[in-house]
Amino acid sequence: MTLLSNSTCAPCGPRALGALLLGLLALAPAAHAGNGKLAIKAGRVITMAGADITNGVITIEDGRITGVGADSKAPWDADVLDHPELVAFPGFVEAHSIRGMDRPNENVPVAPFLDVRDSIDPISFFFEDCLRSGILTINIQQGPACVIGGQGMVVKPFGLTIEQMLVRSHSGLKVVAAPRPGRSRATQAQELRKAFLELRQYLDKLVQDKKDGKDYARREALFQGKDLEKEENKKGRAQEGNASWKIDGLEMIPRGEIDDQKEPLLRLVEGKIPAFFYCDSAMSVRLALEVARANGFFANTVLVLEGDAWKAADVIAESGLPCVLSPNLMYVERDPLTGKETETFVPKVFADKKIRFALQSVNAGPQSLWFQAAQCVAHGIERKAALESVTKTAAEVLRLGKRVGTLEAGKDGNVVLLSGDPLSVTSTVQYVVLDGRLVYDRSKDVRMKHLMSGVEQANSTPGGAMENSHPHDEGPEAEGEKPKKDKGEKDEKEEKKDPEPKKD
Amino acid sequence: MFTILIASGLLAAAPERPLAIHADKARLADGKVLEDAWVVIEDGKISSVRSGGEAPEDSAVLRHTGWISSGLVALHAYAGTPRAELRDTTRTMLPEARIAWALDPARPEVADCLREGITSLLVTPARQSLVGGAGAVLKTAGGTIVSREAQLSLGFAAMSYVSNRYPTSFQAGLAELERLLEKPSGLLEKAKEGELPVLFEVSERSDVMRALAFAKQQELRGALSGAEWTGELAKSVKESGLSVVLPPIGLGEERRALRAVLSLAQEGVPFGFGLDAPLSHPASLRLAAALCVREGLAADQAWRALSSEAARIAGVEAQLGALAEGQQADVVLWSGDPLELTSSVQAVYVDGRRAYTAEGR
Amino acid sequence: MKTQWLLLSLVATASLARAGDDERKAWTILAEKIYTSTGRVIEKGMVQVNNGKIAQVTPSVEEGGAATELKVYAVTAGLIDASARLGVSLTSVEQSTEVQPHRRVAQAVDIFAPEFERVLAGGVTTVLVNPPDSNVIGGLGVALKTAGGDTLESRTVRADVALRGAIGSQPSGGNRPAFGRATDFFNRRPTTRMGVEWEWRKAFWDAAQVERDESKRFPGIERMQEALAGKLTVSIQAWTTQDIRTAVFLKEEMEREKLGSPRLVIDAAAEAWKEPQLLVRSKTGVVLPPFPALGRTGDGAFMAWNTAQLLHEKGVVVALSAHGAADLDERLAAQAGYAMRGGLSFEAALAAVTIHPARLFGLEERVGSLEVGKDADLVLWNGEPFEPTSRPIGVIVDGVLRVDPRPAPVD
Amino acid sequence: MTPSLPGLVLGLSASILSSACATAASPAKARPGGEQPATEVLFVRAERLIVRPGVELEGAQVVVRDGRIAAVGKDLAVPEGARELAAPYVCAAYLDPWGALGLAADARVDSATTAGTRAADGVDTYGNKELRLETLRAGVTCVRVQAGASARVSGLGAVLRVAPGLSPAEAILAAESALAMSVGLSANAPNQGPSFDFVDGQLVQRESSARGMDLFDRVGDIDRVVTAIEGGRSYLQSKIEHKHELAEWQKKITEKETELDKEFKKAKKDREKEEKDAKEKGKKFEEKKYKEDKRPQPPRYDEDNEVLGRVANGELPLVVQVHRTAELRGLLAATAKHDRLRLLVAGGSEAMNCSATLVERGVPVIVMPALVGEGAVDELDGADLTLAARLAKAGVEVLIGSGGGSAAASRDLPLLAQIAVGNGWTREAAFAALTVGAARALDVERSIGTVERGKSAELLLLEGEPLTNAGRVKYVISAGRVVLTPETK
Repeated sequence: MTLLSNSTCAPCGPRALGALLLGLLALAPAAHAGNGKLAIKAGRVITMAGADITNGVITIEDGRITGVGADSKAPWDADVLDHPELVAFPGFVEAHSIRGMDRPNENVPVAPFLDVRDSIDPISFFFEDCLRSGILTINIQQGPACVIGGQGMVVKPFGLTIEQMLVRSHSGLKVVAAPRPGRSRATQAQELRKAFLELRQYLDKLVQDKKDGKDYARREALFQGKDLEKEENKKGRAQEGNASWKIDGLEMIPRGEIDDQKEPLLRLVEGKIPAFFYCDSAMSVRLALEVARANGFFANTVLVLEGDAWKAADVIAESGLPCVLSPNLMYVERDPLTGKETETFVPKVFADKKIRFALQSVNAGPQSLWFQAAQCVAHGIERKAALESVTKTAAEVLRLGKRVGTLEAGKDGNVVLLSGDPLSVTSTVQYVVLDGRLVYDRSKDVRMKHLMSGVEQANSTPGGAMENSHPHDEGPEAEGEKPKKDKGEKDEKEEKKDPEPKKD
Repeated sequence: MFTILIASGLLAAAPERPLAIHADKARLADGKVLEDAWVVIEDGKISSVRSGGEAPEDSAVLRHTGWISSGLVALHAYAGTPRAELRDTTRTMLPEARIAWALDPARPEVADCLREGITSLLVTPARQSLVGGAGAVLKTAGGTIVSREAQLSLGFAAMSYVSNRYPTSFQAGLAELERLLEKPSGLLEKAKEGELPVLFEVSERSDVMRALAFAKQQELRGALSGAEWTGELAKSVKESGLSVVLPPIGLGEERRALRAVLSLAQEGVPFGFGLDAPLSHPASLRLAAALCVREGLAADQAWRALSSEAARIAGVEAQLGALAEGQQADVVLWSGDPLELTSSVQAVYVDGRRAYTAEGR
Repeated sequence: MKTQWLLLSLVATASLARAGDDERKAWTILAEKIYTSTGRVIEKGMVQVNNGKIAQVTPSVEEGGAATELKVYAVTAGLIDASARLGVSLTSVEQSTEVQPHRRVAQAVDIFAPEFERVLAGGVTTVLVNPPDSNVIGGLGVALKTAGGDTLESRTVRADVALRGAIGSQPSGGNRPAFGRATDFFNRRPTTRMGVEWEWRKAFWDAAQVERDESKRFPGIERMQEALAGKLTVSIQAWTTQDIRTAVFLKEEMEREKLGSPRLVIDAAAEAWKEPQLLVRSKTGVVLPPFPALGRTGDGAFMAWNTAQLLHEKGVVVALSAHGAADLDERLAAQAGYAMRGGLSFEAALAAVTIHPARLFGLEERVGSLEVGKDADLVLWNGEPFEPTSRPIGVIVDGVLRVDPRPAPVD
Repeated sequence: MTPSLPGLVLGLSASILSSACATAASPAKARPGGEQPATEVLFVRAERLIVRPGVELEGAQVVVRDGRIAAVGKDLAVPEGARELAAPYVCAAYLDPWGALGLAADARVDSATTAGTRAADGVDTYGNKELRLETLRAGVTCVRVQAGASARVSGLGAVLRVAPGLSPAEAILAAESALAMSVGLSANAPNQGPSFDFVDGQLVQRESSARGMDLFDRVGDIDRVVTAIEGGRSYLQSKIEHKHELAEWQKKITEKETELDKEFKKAKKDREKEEKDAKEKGKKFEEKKYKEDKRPQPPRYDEDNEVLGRVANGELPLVVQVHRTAELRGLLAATAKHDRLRLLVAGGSEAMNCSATLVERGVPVIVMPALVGEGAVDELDGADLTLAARLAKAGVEVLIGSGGGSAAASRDLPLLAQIAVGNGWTREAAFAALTVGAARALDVERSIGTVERGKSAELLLLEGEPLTNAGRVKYVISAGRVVLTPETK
């Protein structure tokens, strides 16, 4: 379902742009001081690093948090955002998402040289909605319909260009242990292994040719009776990392000479970039761990889990790898004998096994990360762990633990001001401060008004009054507007539900 | 492994002389086993079944080392009919249709059934009609049609509805059936009067539920046919007094379905095995029984489902389905216990005549 | 075995009632909060259930520690999905005619569909099942319990609960115009909103005139007459303002022409927020569809998040529905939460999934609130209902414990 | 509950959970991490012990330790702290040489498989708990599974233990059991796909979209098999040749180097002289041309040919599913010259027509007595319950498999065997085929197939004679663990 969700954004592009621009205009006043100093006073500060603070102050300078506390003084020359009625929160972290791109999948099975940067659509509704629901850090990765996908990228949901949005590029390679369409896990595993084998063989050949070339030159010199001029000193470096295989003499190859299409994979093997290993089931976890171990990126692997992958919880716990769980938190299976269904709340399994996990959102709207975390609490996971799975842990999974995920001095100046507890159904995001700049103000959010109370957006066509539009209308006139018809959209709910499936 | 007397055994073709068959063991109608069994056949009928003693005077004697039993009865078969003629696609309701008119006993699949020890078939109309017409009971040798009006098929499964032909919905379908039964005539009247049993074609549990309610409301008797999970509603079925024709049970059958059969047995709901031959292999009839036995069904119960109970559901229990005096002489000589898949058919008699002899016999 | 049971406890979040409990119909529930749906909230109270009915609801608490004692945070009446589209399939739609007021969808419902158990686990104990809206007038809906015996009767709260039909694009969808090669009866049905609306008016007018003019008679016309007389609630699916208007004008036309005064409920009234006064003045009840995250929903309608709150404040009787969805983020409890997010008070949200739907469809005698004498349909919560931080941990239907809130035994 | 088990327990409903664990858990308790072999020592008493077909012992015992059979014999002593089990009959557990249980469904129907595809990669150790237990109850503890079962080239099969909750290490008995291919399957008929058809004016998708293959498809299929084998063989050759060439080349080069080193001083002098001359003559100095042969290049690595090479060389058996006389003849003829090839025929509906050749070439046939009715694919037309018997009489080595069509089929393999017996096969032959026969054909005879010292403990404890209704399974031991008891629901 996450695969679909991003496509719904695309058509709305221009609309979003309109809304965003309005948003930006709205910010002008807040940004006026221009000395990059901001103090946020909130009735309650949930730091996610130690106890909550009542009537706390968060001071931000040049985009970084300089102080958090009840006593910390606001610099005299700082802009002050004073909201005793609100709750300050670090801002949610989406540890893995395939939304926000024009299309999430590429049809080249092994393409580590791709980069989602080229696919991200800054004006997609997705980012606007992220901002609206307090998701301030998003790791965007290629979809799972591949063997080895392109490089991911961590962005913030604000800015009109990739550059403005950038938090960290090359956030990791997508590696897939689940069958891509039309294949099975057997052939997927085959291709996966092949990808790395081919890298090895390619590098082996490079080194061998280089050696041969040198030997030949030496013999030629001997033959011609001249002293060999010492070789040029442009050198590569030896293979790093702890893959089960080593290419001896790789240092002879200047990195520049390595094919750009292969090079990112080598970087993965050398442990230079993390892998987001997608597993659609428990059985694919086994493959993922094996491949990651054999090829040296085990320590840099994050498991992205779907389906019944939770059944491999013990293996995962043993591996100690962090996981990003499916947005679909409940796993339902039917007993073949009784036909009865059993439900498993997936995060609980991981929480009980003390596995580090981050959650993904269903959508960036009402079912975003806060909702997922709340569900965890409902199903018996302690509140702290639940909140961390969408802030602190998620940040650590992205190796951004030093920058985001908590409200502490030294971290990015990202703060969300909520109307109430972050996990309450009635709480809404009132303000968002990103890198010390106030970038979102609910009272000025045109689209929120539209979603909330149906107020039409600026660029939508107002309908005329319905004077006698109906032959039998004798009631008082409607002051409402003519509904905008959009036959483009369909309601999924309208599809007929099948009766109980036959024996499957 | 017949004795030399086999020659006179063949003479049995001539009716005047009775044929006395001796077998080590016999499966009786109730599933019980008779040791040292004598079965005497006269004029195509079984004149006596007893244990021990000697062959009657002037009877041809056949000594068989192995088992003897009555012929198997397969319910819900299509054998003996050109597939296309099982179903009229132009109308959903054919209350006066009789499968008997489409029967061609010479078709090869009928003989295939004979080879597996099946001597009678309940041939039914296809399940896709709302009112399919009357099924018939056919012997697998000699072409005898034992019953031309075995029972009336009524469609209660989704497959009885086609989305562009009235009715397309259960609610309308039921209304139609009610209408038909208000002033019934012909077969419908017989069904309403209780003379003719009804075969309720079902597949889902909800179909069963619907059929039970309808049978109660219309006071119809008969059997539920084709729903693998019927057993999960065993209590309600028991109350209704209806019997059950199981859908074909084959290799890889879900255990849930086998469990359902067991709960039918526990509730004491009478049931027989459907075959759908030739769509499924005739050997799957005994396989079905074997699967149920492996799951825990009592042997005698399994046997009844293959013979006497099936005959009763087909409405021909008076003539066949039991190795008992007065019954038509449809008997099978087995190499061992007919409930053992490792036992094979050695010879089959239908109406007292040798109808099949296994190779090398 | 111990560890295995622990395992189970984390596995089966909706652990089914243990053997033996199945037919026990007497329970005592001790709760911090009892939300009765009658406006009354009891702190630290007790609900007693006896042979399937609610025997007592009281602020006093006597702990006996009996096996039949259940201690939870909160109790509400069983939730009612006012438009659950469950257990119906293609064979639940009579395609041959567009107007068939007499058809009962109950006869085509599969009460064994697993969806029922799923919504049950979500706290829904009663659902309204209507004919799928492929017809203009599809027939009679039914109110069913989500758990019970294996006969339709044992599950039925009330038969013929409403005369169901639709206005909008759905009933005309898939139909073909009458010209061109006629292959089947799909050609006969309306292909436009105009046609749909016309079928409705014709059906009502014929029903009104048939006494004088027999030629107007059609199967099920009696039901139309009952509807006109207001004896049978008319439930119309209408997503957009345009269709909601059509439905309301239809009702008002009947009243104006003195043909009768139908009781009208509009289902899936996504755009009701645009002209609430239409509903107010015509005393029309409303069932809202599931909340669309991005606003757009069925038939291209746009539903604002504050719709429920807006209508409620204008005095419209509002019921919510999840259309039978059971997923955590879609089920009825979540819908109530979204309504609160849209500004609706908790009390109103609770009413919208309990007593309001009960009243709209005449079920309040049996279900919809925690009152002595009513069916013992209870939802037991581990926190404040409708907050995503809490969930139904126990469900009782007709006194039978269907979802067991007690931690699985460790033995 | 040990770490490796939740996977299997979760699937089961509360109602059968506890009992299911009883079987799965008790042995498992002994193996934290799930990777170590069973540590529980078992002492099995048999009123009648079938050591291997034909060899039976009255009142014998078996000792199982560390997953293996430690001792077999009469009046053995009960080892310290051993768990004792007893049954009227004890024999080796059955092996389905042609099944699907334990393989993920997607892997089974994958059509993109190549020789290098490993069924072991498609193994699902988590799914099908219920079915696994049923299969054990039927007496089958091991199954050979095949990815891309109906693809032309299916890849490497794997032999699995079906007992639920085993670690992958234990579940996979042999990761590379045989290479599988198929010839003339309608499932492979070109441009076939779901076929549509009008019924009652409605477009209906036909279940079996299999259209018969025409002659050319079938001939082409045989070609494909043979070319593949030959490809593998020549790949193997060129690899070996390359090894020699390389050695030679290296030798040459080293010689050359020593020589060059020797000559260097002189070469240097000559050079200086020549350079001088060139200067004087005002000519441009030209370097001497140096020549040497290039390092011989190895054949391009090809994972498929790596496997096919081993097959051509007889290191791996080749299982070909083929049914019709025409193809079978063609296949046998075309592979005749590959003397090392170890061919197995799967299916062989019409194998009787080639029985002589099969006997002569010693090619076993894995029959699948398909209970097919009308409308089956045409290859199965010849299928016949008496096939096993007739082939056996003709002297062909007959094995029996469940056909790899569905995971559930393996459970009913023993019934299939009984049917074959009912149709003329001997029970002894059937039993042998299900145990040692299959094991031998799949190269796992060293670890399973008989009740002999040193083998993996795959045992059945029966209430009566095997392959009869009386022979109900009481206990099942797999990988040395008691994986099924009478209490197992």
